[in-house]
Amino acid sequence: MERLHLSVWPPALQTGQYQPESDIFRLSRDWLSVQEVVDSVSSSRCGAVSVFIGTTFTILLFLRGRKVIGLQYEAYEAMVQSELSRLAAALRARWPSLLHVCIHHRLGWVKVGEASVVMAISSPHRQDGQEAIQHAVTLLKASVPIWKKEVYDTQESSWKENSECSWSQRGGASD
Amino acid sequence: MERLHLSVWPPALQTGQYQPESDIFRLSRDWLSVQEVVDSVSSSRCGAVSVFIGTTFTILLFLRGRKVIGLQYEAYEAMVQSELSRLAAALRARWPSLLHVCIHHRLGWVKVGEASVVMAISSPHRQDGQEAIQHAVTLLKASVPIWKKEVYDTQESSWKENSECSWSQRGGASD
Amino acid sequence: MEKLSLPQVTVLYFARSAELTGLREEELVAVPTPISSGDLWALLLRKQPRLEALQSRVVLAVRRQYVAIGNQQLSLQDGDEVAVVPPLSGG
Amino acid sequence: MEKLSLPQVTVLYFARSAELTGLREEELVAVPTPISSGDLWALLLRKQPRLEALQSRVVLAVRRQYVAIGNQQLSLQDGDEVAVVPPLSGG
Repeated sequence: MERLHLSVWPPALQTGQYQPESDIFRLSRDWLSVQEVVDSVSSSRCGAVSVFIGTTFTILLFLRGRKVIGLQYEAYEAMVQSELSRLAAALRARWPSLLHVCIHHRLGWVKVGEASVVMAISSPHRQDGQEAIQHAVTLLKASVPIWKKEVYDTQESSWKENSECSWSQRGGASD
Repeated sequence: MERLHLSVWPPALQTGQYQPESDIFRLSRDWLSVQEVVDSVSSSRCGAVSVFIGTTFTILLFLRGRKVIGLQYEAYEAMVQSELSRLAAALRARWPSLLHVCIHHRLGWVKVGEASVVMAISSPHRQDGQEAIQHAVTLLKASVPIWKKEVYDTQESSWKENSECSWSQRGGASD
Repeated sequence: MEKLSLPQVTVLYFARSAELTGLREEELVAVPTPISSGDLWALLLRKQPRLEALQSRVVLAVRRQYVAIGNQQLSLQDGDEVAVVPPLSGG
Repeated sequence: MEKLSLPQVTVLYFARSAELTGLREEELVAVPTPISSGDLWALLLRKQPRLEALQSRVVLAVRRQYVAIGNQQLSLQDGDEVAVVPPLSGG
């Protein structure tokens, strides 16, 4: 497992009895632990933890007559770090009450049914966290330089395109 | 741990290669496992799992000069079952694409920092699941007959009231 | 049509109502029926005057269905479950 | 002011662009600067004609900042990182 990205937000540490808000990003070649992501954002200040887990969605691909056996992820790792920091800053600008943000994303081979991304946001009140996590998923899909290829039992594969990405053909997959 | 409530939705089983959507409710006197709740809603059909975790929120109570040492939960257990089934039906009426709904809620003594409720909803597309989970938390707080008492280091305690509950004094706590 | 015998119902107390009455449940005998939810609450208050502290922020649950305290007419049957439901605080 | 030596930049290829070129990265020497992002893309296409398959759904990242292919003027320096960025599919 690569612990690639660990940054503290805001950059200047606050003094006092509470820890500063922190954003933890990780690109991982191993199975993602939901519990670990949740634990990363938990604190005695938080009343709510909102979590999103993205997993392989296979039913439509069955219908096309071939079976997805897994996904191959790759990333522009150095830029993932800067885009995720930008993402967290955008969330904090819009929902200043957010406490912690944690995003773990898979790289490499991901079997069908395994989570490819787990993100959690803690906040004193649930409304902020729940709105923020929806926005976080949209921003991640729109702007974080990560790519996935579906690999089929026919030995074919296909690069996917997020409809949230402004330079994709909306929802189209390139074969 | 009491496995109180296990119901299948819709009541009539569907035939075919996929499992029917199911709603799993549990009232538990033990620590809640986020992973277990997430696993309960995962399936090869699901592209997104949205999760909400509610934990003890203590900072405001520190500020009132006394410290919360824990929470004591109780429930009208038989009615929890019927209200959660009603809740799940309301979610499915509004978001027909939802796959699985799982809600685990603590009863009895809950230490500060431990989750009191974990819920997860799986859906083919994330938007439905994320909207549904927000609504699910609101409905749970508004209508499921569960009560919590904050217990302080001063040996005092106070029954809480959800602002979502129509017969509460909005946000007021009864001492 | 009036019934000859008036029903006996089980009253359940939760949270603050259990603390006020010191009881988890009790039997209420010879309850007139039909009865409005307001009159049923008045009956409970006569039996457990300390429930007064919950006044205006409490509802009942009759046969596991919420009923606001007011004019709604309830037909009670022997063995029915009536719960006193203080403001909820689950989650 | 014109520089005497034109910069050399590192071009990174990801996902489909890596498959099309068969490369993860390569050096691009003597890149005119300033240069529009459209002209930089034309330069890359001349070097790797198969990138044409990405035309109209690709952007560049210059020093880890996205740049749409168009008129935006880029000042490149020796050692700069330029990435070819096919449509994203993270999440």
